[in-house]
Amino acid sequence: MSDATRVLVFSTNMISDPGIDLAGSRHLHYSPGVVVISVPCASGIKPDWIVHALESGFDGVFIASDGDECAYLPNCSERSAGNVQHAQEVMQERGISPKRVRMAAVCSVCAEPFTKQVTEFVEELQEAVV
Amino acid sequence: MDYDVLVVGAGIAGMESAIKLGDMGKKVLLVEKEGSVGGRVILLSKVFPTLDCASCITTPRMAASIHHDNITAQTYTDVQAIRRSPDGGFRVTVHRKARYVDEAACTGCQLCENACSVSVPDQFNYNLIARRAAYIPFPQAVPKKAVIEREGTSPCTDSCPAGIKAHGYVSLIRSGKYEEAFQLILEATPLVGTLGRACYAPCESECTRGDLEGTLPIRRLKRFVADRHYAEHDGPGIEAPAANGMSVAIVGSGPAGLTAAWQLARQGYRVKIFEADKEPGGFLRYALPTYRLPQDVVEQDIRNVTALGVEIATETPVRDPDALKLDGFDAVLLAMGTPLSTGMGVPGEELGGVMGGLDFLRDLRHGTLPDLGGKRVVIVGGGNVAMDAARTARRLGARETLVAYRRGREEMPAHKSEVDDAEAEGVAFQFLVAPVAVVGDAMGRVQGLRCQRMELGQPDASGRRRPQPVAGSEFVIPCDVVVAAIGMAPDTANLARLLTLEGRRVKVDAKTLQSEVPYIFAAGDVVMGPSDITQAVGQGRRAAHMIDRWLQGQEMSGFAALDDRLAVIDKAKVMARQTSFSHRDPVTLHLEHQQAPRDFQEIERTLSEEEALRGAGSCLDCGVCSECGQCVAACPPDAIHLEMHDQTYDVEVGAVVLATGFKLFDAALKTDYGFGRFPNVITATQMDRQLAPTRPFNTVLRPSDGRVPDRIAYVSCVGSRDKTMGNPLCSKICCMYTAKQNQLIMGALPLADVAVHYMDVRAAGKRYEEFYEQAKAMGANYIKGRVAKITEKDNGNLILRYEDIDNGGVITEAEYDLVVLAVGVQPSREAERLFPDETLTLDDFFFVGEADEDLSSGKTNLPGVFVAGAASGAKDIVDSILHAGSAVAQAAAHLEEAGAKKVTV
Amino acid sequence: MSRIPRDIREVIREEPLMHRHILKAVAAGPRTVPEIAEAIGHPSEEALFWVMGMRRYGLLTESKEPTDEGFFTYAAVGGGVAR
Amino acid sequence: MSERRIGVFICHCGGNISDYVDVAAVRDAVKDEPDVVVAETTIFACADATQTDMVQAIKDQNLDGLVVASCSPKLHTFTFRGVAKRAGMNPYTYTQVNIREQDSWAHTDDPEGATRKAIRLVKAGIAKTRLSAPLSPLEVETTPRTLVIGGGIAGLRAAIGLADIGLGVYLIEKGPEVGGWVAKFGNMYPQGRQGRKLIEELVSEVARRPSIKVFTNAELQSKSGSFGNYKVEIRVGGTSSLGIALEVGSIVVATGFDTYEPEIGEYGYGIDGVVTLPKFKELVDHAAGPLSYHGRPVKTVAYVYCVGSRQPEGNAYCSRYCCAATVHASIEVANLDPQVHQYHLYRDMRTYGKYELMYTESRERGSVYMKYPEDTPPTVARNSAGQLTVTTHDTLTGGEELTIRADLVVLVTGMVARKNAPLVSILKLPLGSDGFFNEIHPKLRPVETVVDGVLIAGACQGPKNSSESVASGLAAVTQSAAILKKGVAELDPMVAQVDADKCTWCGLCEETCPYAAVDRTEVTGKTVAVVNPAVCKGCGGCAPVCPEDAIDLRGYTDAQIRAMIENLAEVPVL
Repeated sequence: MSDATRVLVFSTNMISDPGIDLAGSRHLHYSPGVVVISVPCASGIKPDWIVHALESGFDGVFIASDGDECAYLPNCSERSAGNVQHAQEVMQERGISPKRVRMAAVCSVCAEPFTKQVTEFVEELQEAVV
Repeated sequence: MDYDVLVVGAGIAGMESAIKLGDMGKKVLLVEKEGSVGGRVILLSKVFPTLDCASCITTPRMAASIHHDNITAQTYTDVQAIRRSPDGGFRVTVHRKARYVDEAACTGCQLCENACSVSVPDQFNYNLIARRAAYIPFPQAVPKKAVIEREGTSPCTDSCPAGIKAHGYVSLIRSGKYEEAFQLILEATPLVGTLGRACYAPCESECTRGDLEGTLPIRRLKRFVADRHYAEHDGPGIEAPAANGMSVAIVGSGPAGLTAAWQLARQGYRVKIFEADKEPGGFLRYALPTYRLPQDVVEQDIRNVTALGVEIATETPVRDPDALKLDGFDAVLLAMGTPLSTGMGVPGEELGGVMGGLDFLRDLRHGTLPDLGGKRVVIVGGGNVAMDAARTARRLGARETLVAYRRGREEMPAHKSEVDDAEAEGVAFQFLVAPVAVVGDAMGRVQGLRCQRMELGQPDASGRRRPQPVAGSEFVIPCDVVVAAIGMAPDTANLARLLTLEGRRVKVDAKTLQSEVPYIFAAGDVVMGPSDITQAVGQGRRAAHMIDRWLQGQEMSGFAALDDRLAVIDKAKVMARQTSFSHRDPVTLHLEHQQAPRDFQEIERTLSEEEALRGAGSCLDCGVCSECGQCVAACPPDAIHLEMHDQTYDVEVGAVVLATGFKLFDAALKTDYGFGRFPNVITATQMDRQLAPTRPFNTVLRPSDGRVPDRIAYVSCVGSRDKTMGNPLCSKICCMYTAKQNQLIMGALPLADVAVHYMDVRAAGKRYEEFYEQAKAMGANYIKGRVAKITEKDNGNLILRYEDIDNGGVITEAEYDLVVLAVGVQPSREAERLFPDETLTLDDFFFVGEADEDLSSGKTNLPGVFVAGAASGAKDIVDSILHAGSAVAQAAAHLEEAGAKKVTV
Repeated sequence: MSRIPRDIREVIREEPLMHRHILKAVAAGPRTVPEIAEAIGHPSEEALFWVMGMRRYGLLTESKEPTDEGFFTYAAVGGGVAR
Repeated sequence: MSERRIGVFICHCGGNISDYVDVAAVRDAVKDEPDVVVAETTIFACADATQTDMVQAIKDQNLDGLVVASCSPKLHTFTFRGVAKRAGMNPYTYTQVNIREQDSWAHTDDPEGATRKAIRLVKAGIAKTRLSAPLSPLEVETTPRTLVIGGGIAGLRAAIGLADIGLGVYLIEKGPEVGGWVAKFGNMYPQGRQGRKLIEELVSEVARRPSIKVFTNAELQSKSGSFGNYKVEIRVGGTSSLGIALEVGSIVVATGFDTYEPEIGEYGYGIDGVVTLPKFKELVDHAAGPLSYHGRPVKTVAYVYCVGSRQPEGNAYCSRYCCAATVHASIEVANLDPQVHQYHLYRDMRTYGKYELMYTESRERGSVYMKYPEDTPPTVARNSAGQLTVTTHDTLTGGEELTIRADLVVLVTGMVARKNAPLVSILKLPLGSDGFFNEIHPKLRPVETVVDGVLIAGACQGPKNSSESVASGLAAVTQSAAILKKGVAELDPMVAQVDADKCTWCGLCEETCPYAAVDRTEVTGKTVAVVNPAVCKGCGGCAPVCPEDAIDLRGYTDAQIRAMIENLAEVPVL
């Protein structure tokens, strides 16, 4: 099944979600195993949610953050990265590979970078399973 | 008051102005001439000095300016006039350009773009790439709704009496959509094969290409698609619709009757055609010789009609149209044409060997024509029937064939090509002669035609000079056969008891084609007198449309033109869109005429595919949209409506903010730099598009060959600080966007070398200097000195000749493979024309003037009128935002003051 | 190049006309813009307009990386058979 | 959780979705989900007729939740919120599920995968909706008055602008008089008017407006409250005097700049005849005829640009105004005495925009411009003969060393941030690395700060000339009016909330919020955090920080996200 590898993407309403939309508008393909939950700001993504997703059956979690373009917090990247790191610590404790979570900035027109990154991530997760 | 404030232009300054006024609780009308808000900022890659993605910072503003409760945003709209009202406000005339797309229904899916058959330069990518005539301005457009770009109806389409979308099928052929082209013609008439041969092609006379090296072969393109269609299909290739329960009788199966039948059958009517002759087709069958129109083509065209269930009863003349009504038909269309030949009205006409032109041609088809072998034939008349008769006589072995015409060659009503072809086939002409009598022998056989010479006098009602007899000039042309192709007339004597006739023509309302008897309509030559096939087709369409309206109980005022076409586009405008036209050999016809033709084989051959594509490829897309209808067919929610019209209306506003932005310097004017001649010299705005995430090439490429550039040079101050270009001002933004692009290029192409030829680096602004230093630290090589000239090498590389001031001002040359011109800012000149009754003061350089720059920037000389952003002079984004803030503060104060006055009065 | 380039509007207008030729040129495999230009017998700066228009509307797609000479190659999308 | 009644509409988008996603299968897969009472497919969800049907369905079925699975929420969130409103349903219990841009269009190559994904997405949307709470925008009444801090040209013009829009103004000026720098200036560019005249004009305009109250010798003492309703205390006339309490809706900070003061020895500073630009302007402004300095006629002037600006060590920034100001001064000098020799030693002439015309005029009037190399700046000295000399390399003539004997050397000094630590601390104003106040976004929001309702205008935000300062003052007026003019501010209800039962007050959330939206409060004797919804921006950044998991972002609650995750994780079998 094309969507056997399941990836949860957290995106942001104002910036990365439009970028992911644009990938679709341009009919760029990625795996339908990739699904998106959008939130206002990447810094609000709880480490627990990441762990919960992986424990619920997702193979990976991809955080499409705003990077430096976040309209809320000047230090958004650092804070979001800190949360991801926290999640990875919990994952480590529970025997989950920290490589199953990834974060990258996706801008509002980053259709191709998103497609490329998420496709690579899916491929790596598949290899890891094999 | 309809709105508190009108904001003209929805670029960054306009959006900022509208949003802030809206936030204050003011009602704002925001008018934008393009199809989306966003102005130029949304088209940028990133912005200095933060390197924020332009789209990320702009799209929320765009959404806010559209969705704000207090803002009415109208895109694809312009302001025509702003006039002061007596109450202190303004009356604004707003012109809403038809978008041809129902904005509420459009889902932004872009299927129309993919279907569109017309390619034009994409202004939102500064002409680096093609877009379609149907387009969504750019991926982040707000509103994300399509626009169909139509500048007018193309002259070819406009001139077609049958309303065939000539430009449409030409553009479809160009796209390889031959069957779609055939179907488009079918929307007008079933007679595709016939018109592809026998139409006199007014479209070609009007073709704008005709003003260059020659018209497109529009008629033969029609034949090309017909021949391809019929090679594969028998019938139209579409299904008959469900019956609507009503029926129409049509009298006559010529072009008008067949077209009307086809149109009505497509609406679900049961249609029966009554034809007096043995076979259907009328003129197509009997009047047009087969060397022009083979009979199998007519039959194929007629099968289109019968395939939809239309019944044709032949040898069934209708004497009493009212009887058809009694038979249950809901309406009757009279389309019997002009089957009667007009006589010469001279003595001897009754002699054997004298016949009417039409009778001559009809007898040929019926096989009842006498043998002409070795005979001398005189054809009297100068129309197309005369030419057909003459050329037919040649084919039947006439020893001599002479056309006698009472005016000169130039006055002949026959189509010029027909006259030329007749002459090429050995037909002789005698001009300025009129028959006086047919001279017979004792057996009652023709011996000759007595004629008198004529001379041309004053123009008559038809505008042609009236022939007058020359006294004493009579002479006899010896001959055996006289064909009088003088004229034709309807056979309507039996209708006189029912309908009013004008001469022998049936009198109907010119628009509705309805007679005094409401259920009787009439169309074609029976109404117009002798015309031509294409006009008859047009009448057939009109009649079908009107019959449908009448039977459906609708107003009869619809259908002013043959369809909802626009006013014809001005050819001068078409020609002005291009700076040059390359020569294209017209696809011409080289007919091999035999001096003494002996058969009725079709003379003209069909176009090869190569010729068809070459011919169609010469189309200039005069009206831009070709009206091919592919977008309409592709649109899932039926959102495209080509019948939309522009709307103009007035609104009352309390104050005006002009945010009409700027224009970019036209780099081609700086001829020493070769923009427009050297493909690898581009403008910085083009480079910005190449660097944007929605970039047209998906990477930075040089335009000459699509190679990733290694050595890139920037030339600063192109069109700025340059009195020779009429602009001594500094454009303020160029140094910074150059530094930004330097950084982005070095990020995108780590191996590329970037040099900047500059005069002064003007990094004046918060964090700008640091940003410039960063560009240098990343490797941008700044070289002080003017660039004198750019020349091009064979491989597309460019040689820059420049002065190197840091090294003593020596004149140096360097080779680059891409040169970017940092073009400057020019006034848009859009604001001043908005005020017909008062004068908006401009500054010395035609930017909108500011009355008090020291204390009230954004205030113009006109009370209540403010200017925001680059309309008043070069500004970067933050300066535009601040300037808009300044204008808005004063606009709001103006409203407050006006409001206070009102209260006290 | 001593040739004067044609008007951009004129070149772009020909894009639909060129689809078949360009798809034929890449039928045997991906090609660079100069290669496509040579195959169809038109200048490469004109071919670039047509290739990019076709890329935009989903008829062609480019290689992930450029060649050593700095050219991307373009291939037909989904077989890309000309009508 | 009480039972909900949810309606689900799945859109074909006329084939844009249904060509790839089997929408009927999606409907069948979700119609029996808990609380779903309506599940329908529709050709165009956004069509007027469909919207009417939805309104009817919401009313007939008494729905309290709506899920529309169609295109991107960016396109139609407002549309379907409107549908909910028209049907009398809370608009925040509607959820848009994106099965076009993020499903059918991204997976045109895999219709089955796209269909399975659509089912997951719609189920997640339903799960989110089941846990949705009706929300309503928070309305805050605002105070129609503004405090302007600083009585320079920006502050004065802002005060007038505010009054003219109908807002009350308190203007406080630290010094004994308003007017700032510009009050000291003579002729100024761009319009050639005198600075002191401009200030006189503004002062008289201020006096004509009863809604402006000016306090001189006044400083801000404290600030509390939040945007729209600040309580401030000012102290007038020295530390011993009593404070005055004022209520304002916004604060415009227009505290201006200081000029750069060179070190002794920097470009000869300290030598008699070496002056800064402000000093030189004063000299020119007060000259009635040919220029003289300390009684000696000035026949040659040398200007050294970028003193204290664009320095790798020191002020890295460009002071923006000085090139044009100096060029303008040189024209003034030429007006006083056309015979004066003027040499301008510069790095880049930054007479941007229309100021280029002054640069051209200055050259036409005889000024000589010489570009010095960045790495070898000019040196200024007094030679043994007592003559003032400037030695430079002129790159325009091949980098030759030149020595100019000058009567006066003008060090073109730029602007520096004015130090004002108490104000920064009271207003929590963020400073940039250059010491100027930082705006929230340097391109789009140049007068706003991270503190809502606290605005920065004029040169306190960064170097500006007089007319630019005025424009930014007026932009701050606009920004104030945008938040105060309506009298009420409607705020997005999607803000953070604290569960007082769980909260143990550790203070981490307060620390982490850059907007100071978290306060401490007492609830039944327990200290807990509370979010001020008028200040909260709704980023949710505080939620992950809370060790007790006591913070939720409305519309994105922990329960909602977890439920979505669970529904998305399950891949249905078609």
